[in-house]
Amino acid sequence: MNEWKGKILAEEINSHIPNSVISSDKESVYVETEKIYEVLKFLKETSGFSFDLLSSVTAVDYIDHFEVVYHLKSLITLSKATIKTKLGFGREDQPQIDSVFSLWKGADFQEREIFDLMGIFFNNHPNLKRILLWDGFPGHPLRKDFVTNSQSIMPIEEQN
Amino acid sequence: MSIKSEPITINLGPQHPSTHGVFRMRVTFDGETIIDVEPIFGYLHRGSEKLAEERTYTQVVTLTDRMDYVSSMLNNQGYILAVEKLSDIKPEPRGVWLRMIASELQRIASHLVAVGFLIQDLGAWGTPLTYAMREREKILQMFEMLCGARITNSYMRPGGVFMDAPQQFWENLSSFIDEFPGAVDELEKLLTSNEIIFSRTKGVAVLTPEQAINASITGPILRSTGVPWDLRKNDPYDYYDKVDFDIPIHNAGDNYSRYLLRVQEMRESLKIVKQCVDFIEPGPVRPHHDEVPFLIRPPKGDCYVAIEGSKGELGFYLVSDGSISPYRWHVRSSSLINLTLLREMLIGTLFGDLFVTFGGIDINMGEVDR
Amino acid sequence: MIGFGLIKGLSVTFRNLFSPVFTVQYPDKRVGVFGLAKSKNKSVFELLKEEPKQILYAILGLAKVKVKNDQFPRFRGNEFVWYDDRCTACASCAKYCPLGIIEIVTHASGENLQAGENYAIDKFDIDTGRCMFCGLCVEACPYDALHMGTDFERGNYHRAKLVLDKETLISQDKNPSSWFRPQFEEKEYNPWASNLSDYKEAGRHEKPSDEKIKQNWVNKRKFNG
Amino acid sequence: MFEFIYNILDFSFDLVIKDIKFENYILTGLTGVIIAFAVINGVLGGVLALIWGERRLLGRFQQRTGPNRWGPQGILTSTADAVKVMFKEDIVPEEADRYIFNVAPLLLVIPVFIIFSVIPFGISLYAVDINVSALFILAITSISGLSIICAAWASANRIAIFSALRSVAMLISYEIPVGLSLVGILLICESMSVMDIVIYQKIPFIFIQPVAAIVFFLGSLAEINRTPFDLTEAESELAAGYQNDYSGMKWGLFYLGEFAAAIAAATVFSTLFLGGPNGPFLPGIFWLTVKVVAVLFFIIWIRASWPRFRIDQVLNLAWKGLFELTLVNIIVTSIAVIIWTDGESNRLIYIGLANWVFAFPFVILIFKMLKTSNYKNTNKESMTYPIGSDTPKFIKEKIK
Repeated sequence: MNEWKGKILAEEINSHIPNSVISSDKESVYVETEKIYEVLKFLKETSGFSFDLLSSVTAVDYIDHFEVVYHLKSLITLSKATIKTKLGFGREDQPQIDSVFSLWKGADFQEREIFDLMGIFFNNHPNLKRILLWDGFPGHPLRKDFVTNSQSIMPIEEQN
Repeated sequence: MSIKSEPITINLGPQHPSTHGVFRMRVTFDGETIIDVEPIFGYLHRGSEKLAEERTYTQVVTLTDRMDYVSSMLNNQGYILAVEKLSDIKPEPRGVWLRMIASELQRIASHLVAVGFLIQDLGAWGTPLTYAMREREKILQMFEMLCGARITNSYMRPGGVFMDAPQQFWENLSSFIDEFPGAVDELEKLLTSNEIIFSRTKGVAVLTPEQAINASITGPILRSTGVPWDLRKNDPYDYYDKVDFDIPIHNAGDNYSRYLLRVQEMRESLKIVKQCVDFIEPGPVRPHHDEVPFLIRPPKGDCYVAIEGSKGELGFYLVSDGSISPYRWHVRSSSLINLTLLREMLIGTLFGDLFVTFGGIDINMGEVDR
Repeated sequence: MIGFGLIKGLSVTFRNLFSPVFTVQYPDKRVGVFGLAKSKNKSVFELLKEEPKQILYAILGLAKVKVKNDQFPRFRGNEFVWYDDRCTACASCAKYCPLGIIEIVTHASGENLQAGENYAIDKFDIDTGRCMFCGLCVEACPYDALHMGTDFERGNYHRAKLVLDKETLISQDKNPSSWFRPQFEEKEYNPWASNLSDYKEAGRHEKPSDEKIKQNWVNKRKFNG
Repeated sequence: MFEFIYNILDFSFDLVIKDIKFENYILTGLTGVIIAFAVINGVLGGVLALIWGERRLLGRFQQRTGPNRWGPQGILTSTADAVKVMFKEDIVPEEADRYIFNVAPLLLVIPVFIIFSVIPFGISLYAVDINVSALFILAITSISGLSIICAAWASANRIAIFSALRSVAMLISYEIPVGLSLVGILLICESMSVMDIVIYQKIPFIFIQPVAAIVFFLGSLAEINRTPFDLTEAESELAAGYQNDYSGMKWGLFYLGEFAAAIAAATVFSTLFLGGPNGPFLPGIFWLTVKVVAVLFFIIWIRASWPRFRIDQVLNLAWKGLFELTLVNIIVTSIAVIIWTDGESNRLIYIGLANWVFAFPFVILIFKMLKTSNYKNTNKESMTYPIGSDTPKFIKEKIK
């Protein structure tokens, strides 16, 4: 299986969708958050890329910003690539990004999981609600500022 | 004449005999026909990903055991591969062979559970399940010889496995290799040509390859739709490029082909185990403590490693900040993602097909909720 | 054709009706007259002479024989084996425990001042009620002082009783498991056959002689240059 | 049987007191009580033995030991269970209809015991001999469906309602083939009395009426909710179906009723098709027991080996398979009965031959027709997904 080098992929993306790539490193490409849907749509539907399998979507909290990571695989071209995007600088309350649900149905549960545990809001997701935790859970546990000891994990109505 | 009728909504689970754990579905029926399904997760959520952020890289191995508790060895393998890639550790060959033997045996055990419980969900009163469990028991005993535990193995360490296999293990393994094909034949004789199973699973919950790939479905379910996609072949890790095996595929994409595929994969796994036993050579099973210390401090960076688990692509995303514990540990759980199309698969089928389809998908709540 | 598969299935179950059972009865198993005699290494007639009541029980199917299923030597069991003579109170085990259930309290003992002062152990508690038997503490122990046990019958009605304290650890039977202890496997040691109460046998290394300690001491301080 | 006990009682009464008023009424009542007591306790003992036997046998089929702790070979296990069930807390759900909720278990148990009143345990060993007893058995068994729907509706549980609806659908469907399958026998014997049928069976009717035997056996499996037709309980789908909200002895009664029904079905089958108490040398009750145990073994064997049908397949089997088979059976048998009239020697053999030759092939034919599922089979022959058909762009450019 071939792995796309970050630099080559960044050039390819930038030549088709101008001003979409911020930077690239060895394996991954950093993309503008606003253009993530456009870039992923391009990567899915253009031959030569044809990333038809969304392997994994996940998010990381880097304290000053969040990072959403897309691991793409292609069964047609037998290759894989990593696309990243940084968002939520300055810890704004609800970081937002476009959902890729309409491209890959496999993003459904994974985006819900990120919303649940990391608190990143996915626009245009048809059923964006908590998946692993219950409605009304205080905070998003995978954020680094979620303090496990002091924060009660009981539902609010049961606390009193 | 028309009779006034209205749909009935039933809450199945989290306590239900055949939801394979604490899984809940809100199902709406029109008579016996399913018109809507809403899966609800989270009853076994233990926050493994958060827990890992406070544990060292070696301690996280114990958390992986508890994710998908019927295929712990595979979870160990995937996680260890991610750590090795992140911190650039070169594993010892004997350790890798042992890892492959253990994980292929675990795949057999996991598929035995899947087949057994699929037939149990069909209503067979425990007989195929006990026959499957009888064989699984032999594998679990071998695991106990290897690492002292049957389910929560914690067998693998960065750079190989924690200890070499004892002599007793090799003796048991060779007798298992001889006996297991007969046991699978017996199971197949009981089940494969059974007309009741045939009529209940054939053509139920059909998926097309496009649908499955679009929904990120991997593993036996994807292969049952006719796509020979197996990460052991397509993206080889460990020494899977050195062994010779086939990827069984089926074209129907229904529950029956999922059952048949699992049975065939068990045979293929046994083939791999046989070759591993031939290839393995004496030597150390893990690098010396000076090379790979107990406390690993991988360089800053991230990596994503995916292996072919028993239920599909099992991915581990690790982010390191140079300290002794992972900055972020994400598990791409195939059990959760394979449930994406549950609603589409079930709508239009009957109540009896609900749990059969569910058993055909073969999820494990420990991995769904993590 | 319909029906043949079903009949094939019936034939498989019918064949298994006469094959031996694979379940293991525990903690005791019911035996018949011959089984009882065999378990006591006597012939049926001897047994009839000595214990006719037992024979009657066996005929009624009430006779039982204790079964103790041996695990494999690496089995990670419930009671930990700890040799206080080997322990240096380094607390590696406590640090490596993923759950933090090992509690160690030490004080400076004032002994062996020349080689660096030893620590005396005030408290060594393992809360097995929360233990998940991963064995990492055993793997971490640099002096082979802590071993996994091989017992699994410690059911209890009180969580507090599941805590293994220092006195229990010292006084209880020592049947260490060979999990991460390759020296036991080399010796072909069987935890169910023998007891390892001597701390010298449990270790990977011989305790160095005074001469060797001295030599090490000198070597370490040798001037290089 | 009745006269025998009546006479003994009469004799012993006369020894103590003479000339009491309404002596024959009292004696009739007492005799009835004694017979009912004997039969019901016999069946109860049989149920306990069946529960134990079923668990042991299932264990052996699955290479397990089965229950073996209480008593020799665990024979007291079901007794211990019965005692435990009696002492369990009796819970009635808040929204349940209390009255019907309590009556439903009784409705299931009583009809099953009534069936045994018309079964001949020996050539002249029976409680009552009604001249329409075959019809009586068919009528009485239908009451169990009423009990199940009462239990489900009263417990106000949606899963239980599912179970009840399935049960009623199955009962309605299987009443007809089961009833019609007996027509062939009634035509041959020209009597509806079970006693007459037993006496007529020089050769067991399973050899003379093979199609009827198959239909009756499958139908009775469906009516007593056993595998492969155990859709009413369907543990993996409906948990326990209509018994979901029952606990304690009320649940125990359901359990008892089900197993007693299994014994009843086996008894009726062996009476009508296996010759009942007919047999050489030994008394009739022995032969009947042997036959009942054999049928029960077969039922348990099926339970250990086969999975369950889906509801549409069960109903299809009844309406599209068994119903037609019974019609074929009736036609063939009635023609045969007209040709070989009563009094002819070897009449049974000729009728049996006619059945085997003309009716039995239809079993294979109709089962073959049923094989097609109503689902669309989307079996694609060739692989459609173009895996590895393209190369990544960066490699393409490199090749250029």
